Amino acid sequence: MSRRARLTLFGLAAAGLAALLLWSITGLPKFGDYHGAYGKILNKAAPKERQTSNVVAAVVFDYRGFDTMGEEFILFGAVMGVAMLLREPREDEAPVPEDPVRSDALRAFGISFAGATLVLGLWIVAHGYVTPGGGFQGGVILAAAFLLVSLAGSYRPYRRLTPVPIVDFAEGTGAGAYVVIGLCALLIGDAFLHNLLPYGVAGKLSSGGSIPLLNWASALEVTAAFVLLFNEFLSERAIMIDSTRRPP
Amino acid sequence: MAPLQATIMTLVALGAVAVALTTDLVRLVIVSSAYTLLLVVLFVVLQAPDVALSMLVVGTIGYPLVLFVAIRRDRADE
Amino acid sequence: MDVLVPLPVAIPLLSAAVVTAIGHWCGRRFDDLIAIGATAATLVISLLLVFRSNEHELVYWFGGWRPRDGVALGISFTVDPGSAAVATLVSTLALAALVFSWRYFDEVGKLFPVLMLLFVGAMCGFALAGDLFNLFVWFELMSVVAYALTGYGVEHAGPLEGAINFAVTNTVGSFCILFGIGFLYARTGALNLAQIGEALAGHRADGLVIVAFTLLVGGFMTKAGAVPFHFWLSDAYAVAPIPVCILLAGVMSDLGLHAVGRIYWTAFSGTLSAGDIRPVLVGFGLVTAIVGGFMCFLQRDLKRMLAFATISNIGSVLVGIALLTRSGLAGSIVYLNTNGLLRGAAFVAVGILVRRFKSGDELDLRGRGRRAPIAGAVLVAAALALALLPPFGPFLANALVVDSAIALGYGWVPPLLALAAVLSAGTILRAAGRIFGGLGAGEDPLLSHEPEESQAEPDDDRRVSPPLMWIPAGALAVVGLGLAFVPELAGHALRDAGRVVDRSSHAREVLGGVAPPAAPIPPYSPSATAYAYGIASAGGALAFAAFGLYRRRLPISLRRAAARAAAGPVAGLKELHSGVVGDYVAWLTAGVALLGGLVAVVVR
Amino acid sequence: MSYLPFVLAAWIFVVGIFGIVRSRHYIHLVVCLSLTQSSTYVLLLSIGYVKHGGAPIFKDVPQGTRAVDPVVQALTLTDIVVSVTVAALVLALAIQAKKHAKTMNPDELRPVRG
Repeated sequence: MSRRARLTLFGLAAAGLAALLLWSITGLPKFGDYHGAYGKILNKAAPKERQTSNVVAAVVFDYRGFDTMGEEFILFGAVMGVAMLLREPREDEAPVPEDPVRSDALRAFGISFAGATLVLGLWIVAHGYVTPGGGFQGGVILAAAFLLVSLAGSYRPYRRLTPVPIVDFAEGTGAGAYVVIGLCALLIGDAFLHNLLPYGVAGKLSSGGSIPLLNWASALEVTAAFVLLFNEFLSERAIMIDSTRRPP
Repeated sequence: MAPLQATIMTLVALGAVAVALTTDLVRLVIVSSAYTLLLVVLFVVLQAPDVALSMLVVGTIGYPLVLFVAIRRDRADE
Repeated sequence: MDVLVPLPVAIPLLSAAVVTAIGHWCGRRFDDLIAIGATAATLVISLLLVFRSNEHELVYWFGGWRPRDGVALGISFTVDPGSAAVATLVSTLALAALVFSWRYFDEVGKLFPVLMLLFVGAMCGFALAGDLFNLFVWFELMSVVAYALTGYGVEHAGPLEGAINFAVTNTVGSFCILFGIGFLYARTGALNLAQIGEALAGHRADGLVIVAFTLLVGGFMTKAGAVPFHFWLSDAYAVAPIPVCILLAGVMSDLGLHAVGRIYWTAFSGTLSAGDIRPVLVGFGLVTAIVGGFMCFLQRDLKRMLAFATISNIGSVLVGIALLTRSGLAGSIVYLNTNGLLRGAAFVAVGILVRRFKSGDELDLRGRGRRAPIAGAVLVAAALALALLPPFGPFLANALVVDSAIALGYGWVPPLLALAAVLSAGTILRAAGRIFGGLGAGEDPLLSHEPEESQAEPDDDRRVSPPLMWIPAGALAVVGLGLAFVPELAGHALRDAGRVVDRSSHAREVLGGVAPPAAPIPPYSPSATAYAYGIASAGGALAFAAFGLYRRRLPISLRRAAARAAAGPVAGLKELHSGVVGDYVAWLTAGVALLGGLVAVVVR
Repeated sequence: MSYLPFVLAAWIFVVGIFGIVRSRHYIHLVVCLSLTQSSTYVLLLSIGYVKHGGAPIFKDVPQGTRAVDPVVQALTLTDIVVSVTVAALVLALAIQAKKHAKTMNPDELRPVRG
């Protein structure tokens, strides 16, 4: 199909689609007038029943915790997929190149900044079920701390910090732990992913029953997943640097 | 609806067009990061701090890195 | 609550995590063995669930969050024999694929078994899900894994393009699904399908309901590969490694339709009347069946041929669902399961050829297949059954659909279904005749040539033990053919379908825990008309295969006339399957707009 | 005016698909894919918005305060993860396309035909 034909087809189709969407929008409750029962019940019930002040976290890790298990595995599967797609054919597996950093000051700055990021990430994970944040957001920040080491230092220490088997281990453990917590409930005769621990008092870090466990499991998984993801993409970059230095 | 909400939504609408129409890749990364930040503000306005934080970490850490590596790979031969 | 219900998801996912975590330090075959063991366990559990759900549905609430006053707080799985059978099909095909791929993917180490396990868990979750958003989560997991597996052959342009087209179109399809979920949540405040159905029932369908239905069905039809959402499918299935194709073509496509059936009956049947939307969906199904069959005929690359045969089959399954009757749904359940096994068997047979002769091209392989008789037998048997030959499963399924269509006054549907079977199965028979019998001409300019660079099977020069290749092929074919001899198969399917179509008692069972009394198994035997269609289409397929092989022997004047008449449509259809993702997304948009427009016209 | 956020979501959706359809570069295409996905975040969050409602976090406010719907926020969180994963996968495929087929233009990478 020519470009013009494609855009004409799309123009007609998009007009139809837009008309459909606008038609359905007239049937929506007005913005701000939402009265669905599901969210209302949870907003009322979760802080009391689950002793969790962040109701979103209660939904994510408990009421709809099974969705989150799927979500963890989406990330897990995507990272495994990226690792497979970006693999290097054996014969041109080059030694990892040195990408020397320009100054020691920069390196020191980067490393200390990485430390601060690490603390921030841990804090956001830890308080995820009390205030906004949680395993996913904190996990990405933790992975960023590892990334900073690579940007400030060089690719090689990053690689040394994140040897693939260890990160794979963390990744598998994090994702597996989520399922294992679910199965533990099954073993003691409850439903899969049923709460295992005492609820505690809302607003405290010890509150929320199983939520902190699942939260930390997903933080581990997300951190490892993003570290692997960055690792795969950065080794693309390293190969490029290598190939520009030694023209074939 | 509050004027603040209407303003930020209009900006998001314009930002979407800007992203779709930008073809220069480096500029695209910048425009799309700006669009992500607009979304973060919109989510805060819509009382969704968890989502805003998620969008923020993804938009400032995840996307730019993979995009830049892909762009460098694209330009490696030129 | 039955403890087995979460296991078809939990076992494969946990095994994938374990292999990732410790695979590095364990022996070389550890990952393969874990994958095969976990898949076999999933198979056994899914099969147990088929029997356990026989009397009444198994409703499982994750986290123990049972509904309160009819409001679902958590996520449910609803298991009936139909959905458990799909999970069984998933694990059966995956087991065959894993055995076939023993030592096939050593280059990527543990990554391949890990991705396959995730694929299995996701598809089982999708088959059993009773919650709209949970359905979306499993949909995404299986999609993400499938994109990666399709792009396995990263050093060739074909797999890269196929995987990108697959990923982009299916992701756009998933946005449609999300919009549909959002609209329904805004209207009903619910994500549980049964609860949505209760909230919508009895109200006249307005724009929101119609558009939500359109977006959901459009999104799932993208996954299924119904015309005009199908363009990505042939690109992806033609280039994915064979073991992946077994799962993609054997069951993933059908899962999209499984969801369409479930969503209509559980959520929409109380507000959108079957009589209104039946013609629209039947139309989409028939166009898919015929276009798929016709495109199938034009292929010489075996994988691409089977990909179009899959599209044609999908069209037939869609017709069964689209009749929106108990009998049609029962037919689609039988069709989906038997066809899935038989297409899987056909793909393994092609895989044997590709591995032995390093070619998957019908013309290149002419006569060479004599040295692989088992592959030939499997391919011919599968093709004959797919051609609706009595008494095998596809015939039985078609009989259920035919009887239902005639009862509804849709007497024009069965001949078209038979035509689709003739086109697709006849083409497979043509290929089998040429490859294993050395029949027909060695050249055929009408057939599309598959460029070299799209061959992306791993090159392995190691000797593979032959039983590891023909056992999966034979087992899938035997089970696929043998299913028809399960006593009262059609009756069981009818009873199961009857439970699905009874929306209000299903909702009471899910939301209130009130199981309806177990229904007796209705008797069923195919009508004489159905036998006539079955025999006619099997004969037609053989005749069509002969036509494909010996076209050149027809009188020259006839051939010229036919060539003139066919040239336009053939060139047009080939041109439409352009391989450019922008075109495909434009078609997807057009398909959604068309579907929505038609539904709007018939409903309002 | 009270439908503005929903119209905004529909707008982003259509604009994003337009970007995908006319894209000449896979990286641009991936960004447009994520752009289209952002329409679903806007839609979901706008649906669950309650006028004068606070965030569904009851740390420093008494329980029972009017709050927006938490469920759509949980759904959006999953949605964002999906968006990142799909973007990473398609970019990985695009990088390989550049490496082995020397192009990132969808119109040029077309070995698969009819």
